[in-house]
Amino acid sequence: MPYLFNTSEQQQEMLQAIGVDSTEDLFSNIPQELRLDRPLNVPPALTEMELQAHVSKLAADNVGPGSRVCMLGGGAYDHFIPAAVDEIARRGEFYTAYTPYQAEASQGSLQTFFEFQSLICQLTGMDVSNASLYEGGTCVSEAAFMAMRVTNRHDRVVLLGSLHPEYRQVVETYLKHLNCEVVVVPCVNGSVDPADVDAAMNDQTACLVIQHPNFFGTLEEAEQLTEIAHKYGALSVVSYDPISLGILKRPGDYGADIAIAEGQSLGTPLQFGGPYLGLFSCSEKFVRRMPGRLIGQTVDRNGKRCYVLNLQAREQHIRRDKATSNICSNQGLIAIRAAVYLALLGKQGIREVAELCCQKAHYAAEQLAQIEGLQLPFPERAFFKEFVLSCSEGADYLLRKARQAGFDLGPELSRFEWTDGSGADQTGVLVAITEQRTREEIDRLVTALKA
Amino acid sequence: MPYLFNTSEQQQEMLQAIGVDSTEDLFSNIPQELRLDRPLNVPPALTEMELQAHVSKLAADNVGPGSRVCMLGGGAYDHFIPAAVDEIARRGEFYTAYTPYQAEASQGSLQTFFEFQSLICQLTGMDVSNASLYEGGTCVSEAAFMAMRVTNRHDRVVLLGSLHPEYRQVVETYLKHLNCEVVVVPCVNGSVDPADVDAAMNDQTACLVIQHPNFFGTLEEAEQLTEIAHKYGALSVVSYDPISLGILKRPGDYGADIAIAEGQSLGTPLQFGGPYLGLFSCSEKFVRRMPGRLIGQTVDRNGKRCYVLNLQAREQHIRRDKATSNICSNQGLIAIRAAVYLALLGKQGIREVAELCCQKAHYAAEQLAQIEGLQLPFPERAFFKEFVLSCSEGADYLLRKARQAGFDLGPELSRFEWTDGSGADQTGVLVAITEQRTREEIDRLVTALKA
Amino acid sequence: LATESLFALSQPGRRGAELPEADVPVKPLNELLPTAALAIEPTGLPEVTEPDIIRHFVNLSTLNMCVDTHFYPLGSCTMKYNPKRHERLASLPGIVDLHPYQNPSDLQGMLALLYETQEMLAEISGLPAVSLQPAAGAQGEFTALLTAKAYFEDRGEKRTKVLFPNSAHGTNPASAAIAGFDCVQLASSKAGLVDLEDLKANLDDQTAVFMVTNPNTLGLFEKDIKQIADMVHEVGGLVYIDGANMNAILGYTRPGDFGGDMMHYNVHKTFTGPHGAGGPGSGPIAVRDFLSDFLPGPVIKRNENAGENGDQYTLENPPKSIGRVRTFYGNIGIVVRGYCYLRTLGAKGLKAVSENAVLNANYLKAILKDVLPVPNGDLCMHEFVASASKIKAENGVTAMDIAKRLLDFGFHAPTVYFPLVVPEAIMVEPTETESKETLDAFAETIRKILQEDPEYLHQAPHSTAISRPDEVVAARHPILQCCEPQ
Amino acid sequence: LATESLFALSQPGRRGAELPEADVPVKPLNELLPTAALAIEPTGLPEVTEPDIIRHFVNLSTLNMCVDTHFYPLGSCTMKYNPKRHERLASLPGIVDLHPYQNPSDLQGMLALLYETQEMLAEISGLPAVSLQPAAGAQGEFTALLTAKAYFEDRGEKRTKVLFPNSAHGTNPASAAIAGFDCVQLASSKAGLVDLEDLKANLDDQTAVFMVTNPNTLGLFEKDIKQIADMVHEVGGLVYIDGANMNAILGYTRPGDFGGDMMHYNVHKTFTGPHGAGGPGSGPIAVRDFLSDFLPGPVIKRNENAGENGDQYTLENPPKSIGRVRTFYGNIGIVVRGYCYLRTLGAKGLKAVSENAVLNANYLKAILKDVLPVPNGDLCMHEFVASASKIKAENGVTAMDIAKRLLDFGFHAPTVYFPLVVPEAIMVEPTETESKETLDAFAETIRKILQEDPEYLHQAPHSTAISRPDEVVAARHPILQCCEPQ
Repeated sequence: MPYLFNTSEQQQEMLQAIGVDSTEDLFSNIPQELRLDRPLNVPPALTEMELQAHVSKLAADNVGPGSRVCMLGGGAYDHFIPAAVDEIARRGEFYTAYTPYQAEASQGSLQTFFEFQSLICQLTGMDVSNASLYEGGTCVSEAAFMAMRVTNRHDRVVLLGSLHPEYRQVVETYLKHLNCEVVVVPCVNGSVDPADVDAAMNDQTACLVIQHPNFFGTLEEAEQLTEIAHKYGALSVVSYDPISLGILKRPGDYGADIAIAEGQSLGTPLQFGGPYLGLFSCSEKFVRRMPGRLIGQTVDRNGKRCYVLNLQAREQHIRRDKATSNICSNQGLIAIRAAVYLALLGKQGIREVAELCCQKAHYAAEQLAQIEGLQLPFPERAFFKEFVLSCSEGADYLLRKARQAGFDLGPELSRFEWTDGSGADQTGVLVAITEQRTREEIDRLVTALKA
Repeated sequence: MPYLFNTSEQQQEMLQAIGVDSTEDLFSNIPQELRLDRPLNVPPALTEMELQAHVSKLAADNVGPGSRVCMLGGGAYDHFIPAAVDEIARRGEFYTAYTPYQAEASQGSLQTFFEFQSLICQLTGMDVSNASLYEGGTCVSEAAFMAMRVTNRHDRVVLLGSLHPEYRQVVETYLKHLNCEVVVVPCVNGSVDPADVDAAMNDQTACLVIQHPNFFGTLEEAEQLTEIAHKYGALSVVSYDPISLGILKRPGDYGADIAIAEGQSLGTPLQFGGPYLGLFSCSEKFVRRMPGRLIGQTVDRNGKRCYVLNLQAREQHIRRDKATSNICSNQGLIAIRAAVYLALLGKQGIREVAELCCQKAHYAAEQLAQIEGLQLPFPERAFFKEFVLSCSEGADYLLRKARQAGFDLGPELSRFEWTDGSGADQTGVLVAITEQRTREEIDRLVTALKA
Repeated sequence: LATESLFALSQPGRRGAELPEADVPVKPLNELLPTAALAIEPTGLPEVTEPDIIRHFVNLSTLNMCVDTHFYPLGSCTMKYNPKRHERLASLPGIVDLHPYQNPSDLQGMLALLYETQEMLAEISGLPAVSLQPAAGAQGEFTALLTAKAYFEDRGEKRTKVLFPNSAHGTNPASAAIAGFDCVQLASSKAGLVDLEDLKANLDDQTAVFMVTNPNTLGLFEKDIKQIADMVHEVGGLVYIDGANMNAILGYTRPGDFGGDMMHYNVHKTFTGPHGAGGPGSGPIAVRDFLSDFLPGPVIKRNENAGENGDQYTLENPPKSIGRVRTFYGNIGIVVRGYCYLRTLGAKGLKAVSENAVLNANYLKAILKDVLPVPNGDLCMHEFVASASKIKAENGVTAMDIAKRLLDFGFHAPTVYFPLVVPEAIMVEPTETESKETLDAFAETIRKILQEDPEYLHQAPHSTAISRPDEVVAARHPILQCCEPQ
Repeated sequence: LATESLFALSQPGRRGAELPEADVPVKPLNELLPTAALAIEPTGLPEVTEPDIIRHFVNLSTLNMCVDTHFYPLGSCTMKYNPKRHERLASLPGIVDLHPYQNPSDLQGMLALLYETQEMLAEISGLPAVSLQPAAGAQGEFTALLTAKAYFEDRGEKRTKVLFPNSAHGTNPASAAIAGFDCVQLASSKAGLVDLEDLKANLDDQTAVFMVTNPNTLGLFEKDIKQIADMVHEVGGLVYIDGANMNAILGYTRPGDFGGDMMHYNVHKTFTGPHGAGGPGSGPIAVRDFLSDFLPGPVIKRNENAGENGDQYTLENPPKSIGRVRTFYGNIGIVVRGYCYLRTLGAKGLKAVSENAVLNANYLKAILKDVLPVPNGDLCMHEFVASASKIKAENGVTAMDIAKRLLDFGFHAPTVYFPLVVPEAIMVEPTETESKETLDAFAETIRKILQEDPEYLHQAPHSTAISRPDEVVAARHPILQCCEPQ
């Protein structure tokens, strides 16, 4: 058996020390009638060599960006990951440690998470960040919960219809059992009309959830919408694209109360949708209502600066059913990846990545829109790195044609349930252009789609 | 510029501290007329993202074992490498350290090399091992040099014609300028006749170099040949396949004086032929004549067990032109790989790997030999994991047919210069079967070659 | 030097990454985007070189204890060895680079892997329907509770209560609360098990779910579990098994066989997804057939007769699904590691894991019990909860003191002060991937520590990078980032 | 615990790796192989589990100082940062898994990479013919000397002498000796440069090669190098440039331009192949056109008009090749890293490397010179050699004492006692991948150390894993493996 130590001699010695005859005796508290009286019916064991051959074969049955040009978007993006990120994240000292309960033996994780929090604050302009939540979608429900606690309004939240439809579904799953009304303001022509939002808000609304740039890639009037939220005493929750903050105003700049995001773009591979990274930051005044793990700076007995798990009184192991959230882990290793990524890019790099995405996406949109049968349905809307492309012959036709030429576009808007009609364009497909895409690739796609 | 720290402000501060005006002034000792007055004509700089795309493209222009079944042999083998080997070897603490000159800051490398030496001694049955040389081929010339020092015979060495032809070429390159005669005993029917060796030896011969299993995969009478060497007062130098020692008698068991090997099979990837690992061990009595780095155990000032570079008085920085060798590095990181590999396999594992190779190779040989037009030219000779397959229609025909079916065989014997006729079979091709090859693959090759 | 702040390494103009020039025609940004949306100033991210970043984080990493360097008997967390092959295989191209919205036809290898994982988790639990979606155990609890809720609603029942023993993980009540249930905490018996009387007293037709960890957090198997389940089922409720301690019973007994209707796994515990300094985890749930229609979507289905152009594996939403609990399909990277582990062990290997986990725990308990008494239970399962309360009464040495002092000797501390029902709790889980030699050394060290001067122990640890931090100050004046708020 | 022997972790029956059953029909081994050839007993390899092996070597690794954790100003070794992208790219499938005997048509990407590397090394050296074969600098020296020998023999000359200054690396004479030359060591001038008089006195028609490191081991550029080369050429000899210190002159001047006929590179120094705790290195050589026919085979050629089925890149043996100096084609894995580095930097970047390497060395020298005088030279190149002889005379503190004490402060020691021509030599090479902040901290520490009690310094280091080892006992009674000889 791999990974086991006890030789049969040792097993005997140990049983003797325990005072039983066999390992079977150790399980005597499990009533005989509850025992499984047969071997588990699972596939046979594989040695490392066999396992590697087997998983390699499974991997070969998939088609990854290595063999296809990835222009897929919708909340997960093929950004470049510097090798230094892997170098740090694959250190056993990080990936085989656990939650830093013992601060004296965990300063590596603690300081890294503290720096992660600091980097996220710098990126977003927010006062405080936690050490991460699960992923972008659950961040929205955690933000809604937090807003309900802060505002003491438990019955109503308002979402923009341009929110990622899966995020919306998550919020609905989380909130509907609490008799909290989830109001969706429909998205028209790629973004939401602030007047519609104003109409949907009232003084029982805990928060307004804005995605900016939104699911369709276009910019929302985040600043104005934040003002509207505040007018009704609601919190402004902004879901941002972390890469976009290299050039866009930061949530902290325009008064967002809670800033959340999917952090996958910051150095984490696509890996079929997870594990990803929920970024969650807020104004200082709400810090004790914040979900998730927080690392704080303090001093040790000798006055040396050090870091600890802070404000644990908010958490489940103390507050149990009164805790700020049921989440009791963070995405430690993914947060470490993001910290290294942000440190590497730095002030200039994050701006340049954002600019490259934006410039290349605009070039691609311009070229694609000139092809007969393809349209940008929201030509008036500003977008960042992702846009909707409509095809007169239908989304499937477009996807298939691109795929045959070696390009993955999508997701198609018709993939999602659009309860409010926001994504009603059944011929629309998202196209995301990261800094990794080259003009040559874009031109090749254009040529192929023209053919 | 990547990897640089000095900002232009800092450059100014530093220049001021030095007392010069510009960095140009720092180069004033290089006469102006010797300066390069133009930029180097090298390709333009690539960012990490571009470099990765570029090298990935070059990699895609090659065909590796991932897409083809590798049955190539001839001194480099596609053995399985457990992931734990990479995990250790990719730790910065190992790969970004240098030669452990400062023992107090290098116990990690020193103890690991000491354990490497110990593992090689256990594997080979030899008394002492150095901490590695360049690779298998240069080990032969280092062994010949050492034998010349030990025996004080400088004019003659005898090699078996079944030695890897590239090893033979290396020895010739190294020795011919020293007026040392290199006698090659021709190999007949896949191995060398001990009587021929006896005839070639004399009392001016420094050493007899035996490869066992030999280049053609077959076993030599290593024990008897060692006795013959000793009869003439020469050293017996045995080049072994480290994997084979899982089932074969060890050089130490039959009295070899120097045991050498290419250690690539012990956890190092093929990487187009290098860096590999020269294994070099010998009898205790010759230790001070041994080339290469040696790690010794000692105690520190507090009596604590520790490890140091030992017997450095043999080396170039002290002995200069009287040194035992001009080699002043070891293959540190590759030796670390081998140490982890041997530790993982252990007593049982090395035996099982050897058995698997041997059984599968025999199955393959048996099946292939039944195909019309293919023959095992040395049916009487015992072999370990590699054998010669002859093709009536020529080596090229066989290689091409296999390649079309997705199999790489070889090298073909005609690839090499055979000054003594040892590899005269121009229709012969080596086939190596490691533990990674499956019956399914072998059967598939057989089917393809039958077709 | 290692603990210098990353921000202190910043100098204007330094760079850790270079980006290429745009290869497309470049337009002024304010032609592409409205000026009002553009940042006025660049972010305050630091400017650090790659060499400094590597040195900074490598040095920081060495301040951690971890499984790869130290014995880490952190009770309830199952800090077993993380096989290195998992890291390699989870990083293969074709695994690590798949986009969640690729065409399913290009994902058949991945979907096959996930489908097989569902099947294996169903078999190990004895509960046939599996969802891989939950990101962690706590989300698994929440997801299962919502599933139960939907089930009851579908039957026209509106049950309001979730019951759990006072030894439960804090996430149980927290998850029940956010799922909109009323929480009812039950007493534990003197033996450290569910108090059947108290359970009976609280069961009624408002009882939706009884949540119980089995083996429980005291490391004891709830021997009356079948009777408990029958009692819950009798009032129409469901039994939820918190699977945190599955490492004790793999192949010996199954939640589905001892009365559980739903459970979650912690892939990062039982199936050795690396703990990653706090995550990511993965908390798949398994439920009975009658609950399968309510699981969150999508799940992976296998289509026996997929035909020429059809895919063998597809992603499908259960008909009465509670909806999504997260974006995409789960913490797939961790699930892949769990899959590798399951395929490595097979049936015999899985059982051997539990056999040796339980053996190691009982052995360590046996050789320590004279100095570290275990209040509840004679035999334990994969972990045991000792109490330092007698020691504290005698000389003032606390569980925390012992825990901290262990760090000095190169052992990570056990879990302390949990579960809450044991005073001065010291919860030790050695796992099966440790040797008798290590257990002996650990026991020897505990004995040595208990001989030491209590004052010295109060000040422990003495040889770690820092001494005990001031957590009170940290909480009173939280400093949560290293720059001035902007 | 970390330093326990690997063999002490062995228990009979433990396993670190599992192998599958054979999937072919199995025969008794003694039917396949003669019994006399079979081992009678299994090897004495230890039996250790994977978790123990990982913990053992991970913990051992942390006892090393390395570039990724510490400033490592080891003179002459160019301990610059090893870019992480190189490790990733050198491990790509299609790079790391190529067999040396694959069909060249399946290797065109690799051969293109190697060809481009040859071209870049030729351009940087000003010497047009390159061999990538040598495994390390020392083998590069040997290979070049044999090349020279073959050249002379081809011309019917039999020259016997190799000259080198007394400041040379020990490998220069060692390589000359095994190439069958007589070694002649020359004096150095007071300025630390080649003594032209002594050179002249020793040059004659038996002179085959003059070997010189430039910049030399004192960190000084041989400003008379052109004149030196002319003198050597005048007697028909060749000039060999030991390229160990190329990091100082990239893009500023080229060996081919200042009179060198042959040189070797150290890819692991100048082009940041990782040093790997002692290797592997890579020591390509570059030579003048008239020497190219003698280079070891094979070299990579580009065929401009390869045609339909022909390969663009091929492996070819030079017509009068000295033969092979190693198996296969070179330490390709290291060459690939060097290629990545060259492609990352480009012309401007390469020059900036030398600019900043030289700036850093001169800065550090400038801020230290009052306490650590540098006997030779005013400006240095990329490194400088200080002398502690005055300090030693004053209070007995040696270069070694200072080196050892630096370890306590988290700095790897500089090279000491080399080159031999400087008494109490301290050879400091900061490299360009260190910051002014680090250099300042290093200088500050040296000052602090020089204020300390000499007795305390003799005993240094004080905070490392071990104190100074007893090397005398080690050499007298060598213990070179941990088991009894069998």
